Amino acid sequence: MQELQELAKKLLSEGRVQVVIGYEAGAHGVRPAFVTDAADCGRLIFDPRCVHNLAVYLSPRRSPVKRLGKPAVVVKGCDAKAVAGLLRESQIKRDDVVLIGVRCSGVLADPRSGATLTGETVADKCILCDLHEPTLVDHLVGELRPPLPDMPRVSRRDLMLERISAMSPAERWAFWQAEFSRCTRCYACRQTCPLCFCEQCVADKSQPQWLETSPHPRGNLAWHVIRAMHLAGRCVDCGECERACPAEIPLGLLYRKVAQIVEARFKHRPTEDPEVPSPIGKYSLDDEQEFIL
Amino acid sequence: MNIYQPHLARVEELVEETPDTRTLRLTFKDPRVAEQFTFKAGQFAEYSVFGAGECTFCIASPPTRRDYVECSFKTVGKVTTALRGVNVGDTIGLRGPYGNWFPLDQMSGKNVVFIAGGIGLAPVRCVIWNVLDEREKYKDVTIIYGARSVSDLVYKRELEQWAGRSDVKLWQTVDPGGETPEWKGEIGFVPTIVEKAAPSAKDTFAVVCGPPIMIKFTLPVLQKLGFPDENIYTTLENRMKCGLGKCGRCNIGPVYVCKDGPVFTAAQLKALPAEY
Amino acid sequence: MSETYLTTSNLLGLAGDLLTAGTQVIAPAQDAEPLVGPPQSGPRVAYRVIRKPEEMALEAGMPANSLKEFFLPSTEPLLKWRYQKNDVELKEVETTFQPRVVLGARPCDSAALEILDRVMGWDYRDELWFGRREATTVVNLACPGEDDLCFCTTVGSGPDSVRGADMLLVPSGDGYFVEVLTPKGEALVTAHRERFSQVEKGRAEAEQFRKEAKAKVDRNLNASPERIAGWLAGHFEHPFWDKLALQCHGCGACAAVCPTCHCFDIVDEPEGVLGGTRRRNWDTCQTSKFTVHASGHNPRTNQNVRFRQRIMHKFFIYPERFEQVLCTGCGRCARVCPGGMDLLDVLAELEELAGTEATPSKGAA
Amino acid sequence: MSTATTAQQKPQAEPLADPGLKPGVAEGFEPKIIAFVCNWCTYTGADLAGTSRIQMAPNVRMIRLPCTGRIDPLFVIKAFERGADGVIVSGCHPADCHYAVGNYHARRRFAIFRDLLEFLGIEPDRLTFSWVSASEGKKWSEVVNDATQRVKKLGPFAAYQSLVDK
Repeated sequence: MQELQELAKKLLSEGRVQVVIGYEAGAHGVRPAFVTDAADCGRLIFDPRCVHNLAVYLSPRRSPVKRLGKPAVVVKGCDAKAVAGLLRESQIKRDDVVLIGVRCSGVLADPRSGATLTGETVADKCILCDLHEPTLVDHLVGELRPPLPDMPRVSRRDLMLERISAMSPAERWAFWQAEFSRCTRCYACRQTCPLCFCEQCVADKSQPQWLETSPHPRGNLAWHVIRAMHLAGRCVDCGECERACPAEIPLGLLYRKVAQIVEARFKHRPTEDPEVPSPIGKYSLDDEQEFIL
Repeated sequence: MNIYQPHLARVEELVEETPDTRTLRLTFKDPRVAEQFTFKAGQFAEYSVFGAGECTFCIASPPTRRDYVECSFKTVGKVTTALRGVNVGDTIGLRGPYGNWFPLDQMSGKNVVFIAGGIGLAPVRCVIWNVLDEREKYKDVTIIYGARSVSDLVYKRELEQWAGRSDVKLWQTVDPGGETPEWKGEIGFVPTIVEKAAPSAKDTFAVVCGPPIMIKFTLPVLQKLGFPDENIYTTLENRMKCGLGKCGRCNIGPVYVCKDGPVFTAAQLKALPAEY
Repeated sequence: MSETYLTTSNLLGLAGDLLTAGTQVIAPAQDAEPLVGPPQSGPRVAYRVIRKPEEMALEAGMPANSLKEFFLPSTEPLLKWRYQKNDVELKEVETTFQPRVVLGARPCDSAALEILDRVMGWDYRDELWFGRREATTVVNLACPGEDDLCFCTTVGSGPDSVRGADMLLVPSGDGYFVEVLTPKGEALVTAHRERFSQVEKGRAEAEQFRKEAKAKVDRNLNASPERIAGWLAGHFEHPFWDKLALQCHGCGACAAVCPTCHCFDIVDEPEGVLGGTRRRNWDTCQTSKFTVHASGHNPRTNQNVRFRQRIMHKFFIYPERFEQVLCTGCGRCARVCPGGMDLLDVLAELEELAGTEATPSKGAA
Repeated sequence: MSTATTAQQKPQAEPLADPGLKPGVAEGFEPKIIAFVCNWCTYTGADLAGTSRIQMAPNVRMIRLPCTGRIDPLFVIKAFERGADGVIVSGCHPADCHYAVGNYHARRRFAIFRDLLEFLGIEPDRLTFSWVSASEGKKWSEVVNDATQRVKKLGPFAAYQSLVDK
C-alpha cells in the first residue's frame, strides 16, 4: 500500500500525471478515488475490496475525468486487459496514460460484505484468472499473496453453464426470460463496461429504432442479445456489468458463455496484449462452418 | 379519458415553408372536441404520429381562429421525420393545450414589438395574428423577422400580407450572404436590425423567439433601447415527454417548462440556471 | 384510527385469506439462491406478487426493489393504435384496477407513495397512478433499521413511519402491534376480524422496538434537508458540483431502485405493420439522452450537471414545489451504485457547506 | 414560393407479418420465414430459381442486402420481433464474396450468434445459414424447402411472439 501511495505521490509531484485514479476507503466501502494532489496520496489503498475496473474512466467519453489531465490508473490483471481493449480499438494512446499495475490474488464477490478473502467469498472471475501480475503496465506494485488454499478448481459459472447446457431449449428460454424479466434498462451494465465506449449506443438510436427501449421481455431480450454480440471476443471478464446490475441478473453467466463460444471456435481468450486482434475483427479461411448449408 | 390520450385530428392542408419546414393545418375528428378545444397564444401541444411518437410544438395558429389548429415543424428527429411523411387526409394525434401564455391582456392598449428568427416565428405568428385579429385593442405593431437565408424565411405569404398592411411595421432580414438578387429586405443579423429599427420602449412589450444565440444578442439591444426585462417575453423549448409536469424532463432549476412556461419574461429567464 | 394485535401465524393466515379470496398480495419474498454468486450473499429479497403465504419473507432484510414498480411499472401501455387507411383507431388503457394488498411494506417505500401523489396529482391527475393507489391497501411493517446506509429519520420519515400506509405493524412479542390508520386499513381489519386480536396488547414492546430502530438509524446521518435546500437554492454553480460526479458512470441504477425517482419516457412501439402500443417507461436524468434535443443541443452536457440535477430535484426542486423531500432515506442508491457514489456522504458534505457558507453565490429563483 | 400541396404518396412498407398472428400450432401451419440475402450471389441464385421455374415453398420473404457482412444480428432479432417463425441468412460461398471478405466476417459473427441464441433457448432450426451462388438456383430451392420443413416441424414461434401481450 505504501509502495502504491509513494509511487502516486512521485508521479503527481513530478508532474508526470495530473490525476491518479485508484481506490480509497469511503464511509461505506471502497470506491474509486481521483487524487490530483500529491499530498492526498495517503488515501489510496488496494485490497480485495477493490473490485471496480477503473479502466472505464479512461474512455474518451468521460469528459469530467478527462478534464483533470493525464491520468495514472491502478489496474489489476483483468483491468489491464480492458486497457488493452481500449488500445486495440484506438480509444486511447499508450503514452496518454500511466498504468500502475497491482499484483492481485483475487477480489471479493461482494465487497460490501466485509468478509475476508477465501475460496468461498472470492469473485468467480478470480477462479478463472490467468493474470495475477499485469505486464502491460508502467509500474508494478504490491505483492502477490499465495494462492487461496481453498480456491475452487472450477468456476461456479462454468458449473452453472453445464447445468444450463443440459436443459431443453424451452427450459433455457424460460430460465433466461425469468432473469431478463427483472431488467429495467437502467444500462448500468453498459455504463460500467470499459469496452462499451460507443459515442452513441445502438440502444440510444432512434432513426432507425432497432432496439425497443421498453423493459418488456421482447425489448430486454433484444438488448441483452445484442450487447452480448457486441462484446463477443471483446469482453475481458472483469465482472463489472454483473456487479452493477441492480436487478441482479447473472450477466456474468451470459458473457462467460459467449467467451466459451469464442474460445471454442476461434481459440481466443481475453488478453492484455493490445497487438492481438479481436477475433470478431478478423477472420480465418478455415473457420469451422458446420452450421452453414 | 386519461391524460395521455390524444385527440385524433385530420391533416387538412400542408404548406411547405422551407425545404425542411412545414406547416400542417389540423381539424379535430370529433366535433365535440373541436367545440371544446380552446387555448391561448403561446401554449403548446403534444402531436402524435402513431408509430413514431409524440413531439412538442407551440400552436402556431391564433386562438382567434377556431376552425383549425396549425403547427409548424422542422424535420430534425424521429417524430418530425415521420410527421413529414404525413399527407393531407391522414390522421395524427394531438393533446393539449399545455403551459402558460403571452399576457395579451396586459399588452392591450400598448405597443407590441415582435422579434423572431427562423422557425422561432411560429409561436410569435400565433400572437401576431391574435393581435391583428383584434387590431383595435393594440397600439403600434412592429414585426422584425430574420432568417439565415431567403429560402429559410417561413410564412412567406403572411409576410407579404403584413408587409402590405399600413397598421404593421415589418422589417425582414436575412443573414449576410443569405440574400438573393431579388431580395428587397434588410441584410444583417436580427439584433442589428432591432438596433436599426429602434422601436420605442415606452408602453411597449417585446415578444422575442428564435435560436438561443439570437435571443442572447437581442436582449442587450432591447435593454439599451430601454425595455425593462419584465416587458420582454420569450418562449423556451426544452425536451418534453408528457407536457403535464410529470415526466421530469423539462426542469430548469425549480421551473417546469411545461407548466411554468413555455412563456417567460427576460427577468424570469435571467433568474434561471443556464440549463436550457 | 384504532389499534389491535396480529400474531405471526395470523399474518400468514391473513395473507392466505386474501389469496383465497382472489386478492393480489404483494410482499417481500425470497427468490432462489443466487445462481453464481458466493453462497453467503444469500437469496435475493424483493417485493413481488406472491402465490402462497409462505413465500413472504418479512424479516429477510430490505427488498432489493422499491414498491414503486407496482404503482408506476417500469413499462406500461398508455394506448394502442391501429391504422385503417387514413384513419387511426385508438384503444384506451384501463385505469381501474383489481383490489390488492401490500403486506410488509417498508416505511421508506410507503412514504414514497405519499410523496409521489403530489406530482402525480398536480393539476393533471395521472389516472394510472391513482387507479393503482386506490386499489391498493398498504400494510407497513416497522423496520428495525437495515444498515448504516439508512437515513429515513433525516428526511422526514422514520423506521416506523406511517406515511402512505393504511396500517402499521410493529414487531412485538410473537406478533405485531397494529395501528389502523385509514378507512382502507379499517376495511381490511373488518373484513378479516377473526385474524386480529380483540384486545389491544404489545404496545410497550412495540414502543421499545420503535425507539431502538429510530436510535439506530439516527446515528447514520446528521443533516437537515431544510438547511440543505436553502443552500442548494443559491448554489446552482459551485465547485462542489465539479468534482462530485467523477466516479459516476451515468447509469440509472440509482434511479431504478429509488422509491421516489419517477421520471419517465414515452415511446411508440409498432407491433406488426398497422398497429402498435404507446408505452411509458422509466427513465433517468443520469443519462445524456434524457435532455438532448432532436437538434443535438443538450442543456446538460456532462455527468456533473446530471448528478447535480438528481440532487437538486430531490432536495431543492421537489421540496420547493411540493413541500416534500423527494427521498425517503432508504439508502438503496448508495447500496447499488457501481461507482461508489454515496448519497449520505453527499448530504453530509452539503450540510457542512450549508453550515459554513451562509451567503448564496449565484442565485436560482 | 410557399405551395399548398397534397404531397407525394409515401411508399407503403411491405408487410413483414400479419399482426393478427396467433401462437399455437395451427392445422396446416405455414411458417413465415425471412431471408436476408446478399445481392450478388444468393439473390441472383434465387432469381435464377424463379426464372428456371423451380418449385419451392412459398413461405420465404426475401430482404436483399449488399453482402452477408452487412447483415446485423439485429435484423434477425427484428424479424422475430415482427412475427417471423424462422430466418434464413445466405450469401456467397467462401472466396466468392463480391467484397472479397464480407462473408468471412459474417461467418464468424453468425457462428457466435447462432450458438448464443441456442444458449438462450431458441431452437437452432429456426435459423438457417447457407452459401448459395448465382448459379445455384436449385440449391436455393432446397435451402428454402429444407428451412420451411424444419420450421414447420417446430411450429409457430409462439414463445417469441408472446413476449409482449398484444
